[in-house]
Amino acid sequence: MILVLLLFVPAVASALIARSRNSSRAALIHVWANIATLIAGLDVVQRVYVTKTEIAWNLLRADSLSAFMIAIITFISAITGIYAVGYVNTEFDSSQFRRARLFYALFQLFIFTMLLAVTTDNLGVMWVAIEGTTLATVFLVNLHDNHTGLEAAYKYLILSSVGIALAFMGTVFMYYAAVAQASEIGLSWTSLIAVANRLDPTIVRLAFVFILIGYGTKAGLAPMHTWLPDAHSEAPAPISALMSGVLLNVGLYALIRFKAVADISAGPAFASAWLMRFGLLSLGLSAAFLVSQRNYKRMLAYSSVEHTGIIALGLGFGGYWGTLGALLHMVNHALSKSMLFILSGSILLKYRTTEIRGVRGLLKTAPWTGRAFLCGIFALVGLPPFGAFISEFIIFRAGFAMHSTAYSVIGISLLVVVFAGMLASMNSMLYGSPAEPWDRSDPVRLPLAPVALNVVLLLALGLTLPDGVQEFLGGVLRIVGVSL
Amino acid sequence: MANRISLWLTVPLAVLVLVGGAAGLSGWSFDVVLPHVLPIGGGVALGLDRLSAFFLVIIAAGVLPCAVFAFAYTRHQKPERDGMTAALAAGMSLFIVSMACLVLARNVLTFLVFWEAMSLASYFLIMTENDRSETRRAGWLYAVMTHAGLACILLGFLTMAQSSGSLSMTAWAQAAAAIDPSKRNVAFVLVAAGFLSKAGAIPFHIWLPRAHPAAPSHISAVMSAVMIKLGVYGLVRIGFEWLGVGPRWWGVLILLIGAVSAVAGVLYAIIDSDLKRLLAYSTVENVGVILLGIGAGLIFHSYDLDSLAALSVAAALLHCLNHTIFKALLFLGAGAIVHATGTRNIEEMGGLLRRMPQTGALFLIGSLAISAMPPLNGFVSEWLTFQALLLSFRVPEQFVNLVFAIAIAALALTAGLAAACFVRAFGITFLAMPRSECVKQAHEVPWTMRLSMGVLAVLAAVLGIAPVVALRPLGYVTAQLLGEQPDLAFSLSGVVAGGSFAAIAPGWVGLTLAVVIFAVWLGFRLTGGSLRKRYYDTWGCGRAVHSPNLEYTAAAFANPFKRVFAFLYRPVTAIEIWPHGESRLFVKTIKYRHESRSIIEEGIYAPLAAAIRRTSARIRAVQSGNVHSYLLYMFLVLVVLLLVAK
Amino acid sequence: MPFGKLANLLSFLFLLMSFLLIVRNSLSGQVRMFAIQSGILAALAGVVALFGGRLELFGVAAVFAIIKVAVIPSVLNRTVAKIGMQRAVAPYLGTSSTLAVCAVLVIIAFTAMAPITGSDPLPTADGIPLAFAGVLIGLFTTVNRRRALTQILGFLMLENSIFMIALLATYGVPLIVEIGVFLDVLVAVLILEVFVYRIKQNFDSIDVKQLGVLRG
Amino acid sequence: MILLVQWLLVVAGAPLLVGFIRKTKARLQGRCGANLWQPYRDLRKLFIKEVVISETTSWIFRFTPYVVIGAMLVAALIVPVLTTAGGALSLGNIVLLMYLFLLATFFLALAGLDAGSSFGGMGSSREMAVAALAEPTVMIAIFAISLRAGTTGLSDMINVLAGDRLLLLNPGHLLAFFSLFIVTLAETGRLPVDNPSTHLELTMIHEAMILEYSGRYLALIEWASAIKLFLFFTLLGNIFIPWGIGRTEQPAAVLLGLVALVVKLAALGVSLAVLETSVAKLRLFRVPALLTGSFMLALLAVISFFFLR
Repeated sequence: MILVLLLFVPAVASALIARSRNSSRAALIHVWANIATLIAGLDVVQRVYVTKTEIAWNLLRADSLSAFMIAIITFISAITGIYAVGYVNTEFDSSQFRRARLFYALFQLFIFTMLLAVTTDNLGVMWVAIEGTTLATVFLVNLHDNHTGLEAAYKYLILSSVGIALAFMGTVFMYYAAVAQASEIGLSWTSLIAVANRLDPTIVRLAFVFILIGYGTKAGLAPMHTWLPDAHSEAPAPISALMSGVLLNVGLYALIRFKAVADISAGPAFASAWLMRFGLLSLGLSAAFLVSQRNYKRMLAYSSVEHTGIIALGLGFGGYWGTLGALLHMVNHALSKSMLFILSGSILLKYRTTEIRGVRGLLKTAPWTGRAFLCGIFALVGLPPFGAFISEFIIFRAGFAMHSTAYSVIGISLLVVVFAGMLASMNSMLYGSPAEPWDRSDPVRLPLAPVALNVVLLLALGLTLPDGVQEFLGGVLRIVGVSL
Repeated sequence: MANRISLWLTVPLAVLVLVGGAAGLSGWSFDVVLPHVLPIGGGVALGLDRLSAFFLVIIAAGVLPCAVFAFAYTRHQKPERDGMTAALAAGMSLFIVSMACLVLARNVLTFLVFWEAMSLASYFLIMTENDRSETRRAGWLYAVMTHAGLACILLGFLTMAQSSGSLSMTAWAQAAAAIDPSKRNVAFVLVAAGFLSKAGAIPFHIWLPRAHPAAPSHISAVMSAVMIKLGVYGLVRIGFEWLGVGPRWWGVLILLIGAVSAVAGVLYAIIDSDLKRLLAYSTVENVGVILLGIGAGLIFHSYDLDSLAALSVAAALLHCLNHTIFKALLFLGAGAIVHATGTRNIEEMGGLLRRMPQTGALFLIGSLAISAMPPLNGFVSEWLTFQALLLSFRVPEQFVNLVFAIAIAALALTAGLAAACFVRAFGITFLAMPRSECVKQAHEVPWTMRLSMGVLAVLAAVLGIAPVVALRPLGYVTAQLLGEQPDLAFSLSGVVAGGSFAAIAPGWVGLTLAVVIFAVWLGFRLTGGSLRKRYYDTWGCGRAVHSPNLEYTAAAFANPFKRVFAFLYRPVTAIEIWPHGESRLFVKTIKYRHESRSIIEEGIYAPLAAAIRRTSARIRAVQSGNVHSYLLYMFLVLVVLLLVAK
Repeated sequence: MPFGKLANLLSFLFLLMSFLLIVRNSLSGQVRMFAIQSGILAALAGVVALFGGRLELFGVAAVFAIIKVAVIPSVLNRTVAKIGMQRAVAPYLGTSSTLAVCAVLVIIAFTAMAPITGSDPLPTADGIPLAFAGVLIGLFTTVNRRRALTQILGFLMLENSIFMIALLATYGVPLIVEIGVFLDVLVAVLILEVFVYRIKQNFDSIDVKQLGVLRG
Repeated sequence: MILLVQWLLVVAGAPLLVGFIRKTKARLQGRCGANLWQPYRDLRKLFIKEVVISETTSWIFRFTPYVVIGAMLVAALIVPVLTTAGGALSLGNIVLLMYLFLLATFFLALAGLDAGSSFGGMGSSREMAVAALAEPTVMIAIFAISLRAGTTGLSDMINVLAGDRLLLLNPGHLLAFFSLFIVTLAETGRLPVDNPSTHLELTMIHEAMILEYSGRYLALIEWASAIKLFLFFTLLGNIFIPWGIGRTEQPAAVLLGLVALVVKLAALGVSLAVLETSVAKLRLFRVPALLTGSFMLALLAVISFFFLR
């Protein structure tokens, strides 16, 4: 039914594109597939929100948390997909048709694996799907097939696969803990939650350690984030937009699922403490890299590590406000980061360099891209009219409420350092007078329109929180086992 | 044409703010909550009471003339910057709206959102002329300092919200007694640091002398005259209302910061030869004077001498209003000069009084007002602040009296130095002969510019002659704030402070001064004494040739101060001599530099920035590019967690 | 021969093989060690299926044997042949210090797995620490070895050990997951093959140290 | 009415005081010296002479003399000279007085700069430096007196102080007197700080500013500086030796006040003359040390009030 349809569309689209003969047909299938996935996704969200229950079909299951993730995935992939068509047409000329076709096919496969990861109830299948996302994006990272692309892709594959293997380790231990209680129990999350209070805490703690390192790698938490800057800066813009905006959230989704179980069996203190420590470490580490960064795509990649750190802090603080802040921050980060990576693609097309020094007077040479980039950076850094300010405010208020003031104080001061670093880069790119022969034209103008939608949504999240959305988020929080 | 219309947007906005302020002062107040916007923080809560109304009047008084000034200022920009004028107008309107709403904000999230909106708007306005690299650096430093200030305020507010359990400030006031003192002290220090960074007090002032010269003149006028006051507004709110009655050391802290800011501000202003930076430093000085009043108020408040507290707060707020008026006048004057001559360096100016008579006269009135000369408004507020400090002997504690003695000495030194600073600023810029070509062709500025300056000059005179116009509403403001009328009795002309402690009739002083001067002038006319006048060269020890480079320059004028206060400037002298080719004895040119260094910048900010850069460079070694080390990190994390996380 | 004893013997043999794999320097030798190790694991799967009464495990054991003993080693050998002669690239730690580290890792494995072995009702519980030692050694190999191919072998050893733990702790995970895991591992190895070959072309040696351009 | 008399006395008597000081100084140096009325003759000569004005000056140069004399005349209205009852206008207190003097110095400095010669500039810069450094001492001295008198209004201050019999024995009071005396020397440009009778370019401070003035403008400025000296001396006399000055407006009290004033001014004039003949002019950058010394005296006066209560 609807879930199957949701997964069916990208899979079939990927197959069709693989066999299509010319790039315009491939692009057409790609765009229509994206729109269809978006419609299906929104329909799932609407059903889950109206009926307040989840939709289940043997392996697949969508409760409000997965509906929340489906909404993010389908929306961001639609936006990026539309832009990708414009990007591919300007990036690859007609001769490189096979590369463009590969791009579209893997793009759809990537969306399929992410949707499978969030809609499946079986933790093993979720692991397989997340490993699938890595495999799907490896060739996309190396699309330009140059030395640095190869290096980034190799590191990305090795590090992610090793990380994910540890996550599977954690899943096995969690399954072992479950089997020890009720012998004939499937590896499904619902059954795990049901039996969670009877699980042996020491084993669950051991399992959560592996889960934290494994899925922490996919989410980009600090010591395991080393693949992220290379992969995101080498991948083509739409792909790094999708990876940074959505794939990291899928990693966090897995962490949230397992944290729910760990909180019930081993008590919330354990998981929260480690999430907070890793979150603060990623915030600190990324601040160091953002202070003086030379490459604007790497700057955006490191800011993804920073925001993952903030979300981990939010989850670590826990309680109603902490988790709500973390969820809101996931949405804000997804919107602003994907928008910024799309714009970085346009900047790359116009200035042909990823060096921050190479880009000057962007507001003059490409006014609309420049202004959108400005809004994006301000949204990313968490300034008021945009949503990130509200979610950060909630998270740090929860930090104070949960008496972990030290973490909040250090976190806020690190955010100031990050603000200083990113503003310096933005200043040198947007302002000043461009190098002499410059023309006033926006590259990839039409597909830039969806970015406006991002800005509007960010402003909406910044200024208001309609009751419908608040109720839906309340449902998500109940799933995670947190109530006001 | 579009940008003409957008400019028209700012004037009605300013008028609206003025009307709101006036209505608020005359007793009208409202409290409105918009639950749908910012629902997380309990909706947007705006409330008008007398203190907010007074600050609305200050905002309007600062913004209205600058909006009028903007008309002529932007018309003469180069045509291709059309987009810039529209952006300037839009930025200005956002700036006005955010400042006005900030003063009305009644809960934490609304306050923070409008605070940051104000900083953003002012950041964009500073960056209008962003083709110069120093503007970009100034804009960056300003944004970072403001954001750091916001972080402090956020931390302070969150501590208060956590200990009082609510996000609305009025709730804090009631719960103030119940909250444990150490939390309240931490909150006060943090939030005060945030507000002091916006007000430009000494330890946090480094953005001010860079941001104001970088912005277009009417924008720096608004920033210097109005935005600074919102830092003061915040201090008054937390000191007297939101955090309840604080311990003694709160007031002493603010008083000492005020004293240091006042003296150091004017000392930096005296040696500066960039006109707009000089005015920016003098803003730091005036903020110091205002903080002296507020510090004294806090100390009296903690001793429950509320009538004296009301007097010092009234003095501080009056100085806020006066500073807005004469600082806006001076900055617009500076803007007119920069507009006419194209340079900001007063060393190259001179003789402008003949070429720009009206601007010169108005700048003179501004200089007199800021040096607190009797007939004008600066004198009244500085005189009141003096009386508030002199009345401190009613405080029983010895240590506090000593602190007040130091504050009085600081204020007196500042008054003297301010007079010297603005003699130098006005004298070197306007008098004697022009020192550069571009100044020779200077011509009077369009009438709209002179009109806006004229309005401010008239306001300065009116408030100087009849201070009761401002003091009566201030009485109600302090009554609402402290529940006590200030220890002031004022009739139309006279003001009596502290019972019979001190009395003054500024109106009569101005009148008698004018009458006496006119009488002496008329005396000469009537007695028919020799009215012969002869014009001849200035006395140059008999030498015939007379050229501008004989004149006293700005650096020379500041030399005595640089010698006396060398401990603050720590000047670095560099002399380079270019001899003629053949022999060392025949000198072609000598270059003499005598630069001063800022203790605060080199002592606090430079090491801090260097430390951040060093640690981040060391941390950056983590991303070494070697995949083995990446795998090693993961391996180590796994092993550590296995051993630790039991 | 009671079930538990047999499982422990096979686990011990598995650990021995991983030690041997670390010592070997020649690529083809390492691939052969890996094939033998996978064979032992397939046998263990068969034993668990037989004694534990899990019939579907036979199928899994068969699939495992086909993939890990036949397909992957042949792919690896094909790549070794294509790469041809290689300058010997010494790993970061010499053989003796590597073995010392592995010993320490075994001790850590035993301490970490103490809660599991303590509470496990199944007879095969004693083998779990050995398997976990395999995990740590696999991870350490990827850290220590400089040649891309050896890194891949380290990763495969890691996968094998995890599969083994699943076998020993819970008699294997549900079928659908097993198949998914095998599929993923297979695709991962294939892609890694492509990369090793591409690295060989670009850098004419598969020493991963040259891949160090992206910094900071 | 009595206010007018006091005012006229100050305006007319000021040049006489200057003449008296010059006469005593000459006598001390063994010279016969010009007679007492010489300053009046100088002023009359200047009023008649033709005014020479430099071309580079603006209207400020011509407006400054009027402002300076105006400020001094208004100041004369505030200071109680013969009796404390006459303050009908109660224009202001001692803080206003100091600011009026600062206003006069402000305009004089501007006029000095206006002529465009290096002497004027040098004079203005040094005058402003000295005035700025003298300000804190004045304020702290006022703070010390107001602590004792409880008010800063001049006439009430004198009334209260007169009531205290042991006033002169009080250390704070004496310290305040000496600090204010040093400030008087600095403000009126007397010897240790600035030499009033020299025209040597490098040493003069006050004279350098008015170098360009001539004719009736110079007369006004000379007259104003004479009034300033007179006012400072009456202040010193009446506040620190508050007896003798009349309390009411009756002619008897006023006459007594006049006698007391003459005695006090004579004493102060002689002490100034003795000081000027015995001490040489301080190097310019030693003057701040002197002023800091006077500031310390004033601060000690304040501390003595609090700690020795």
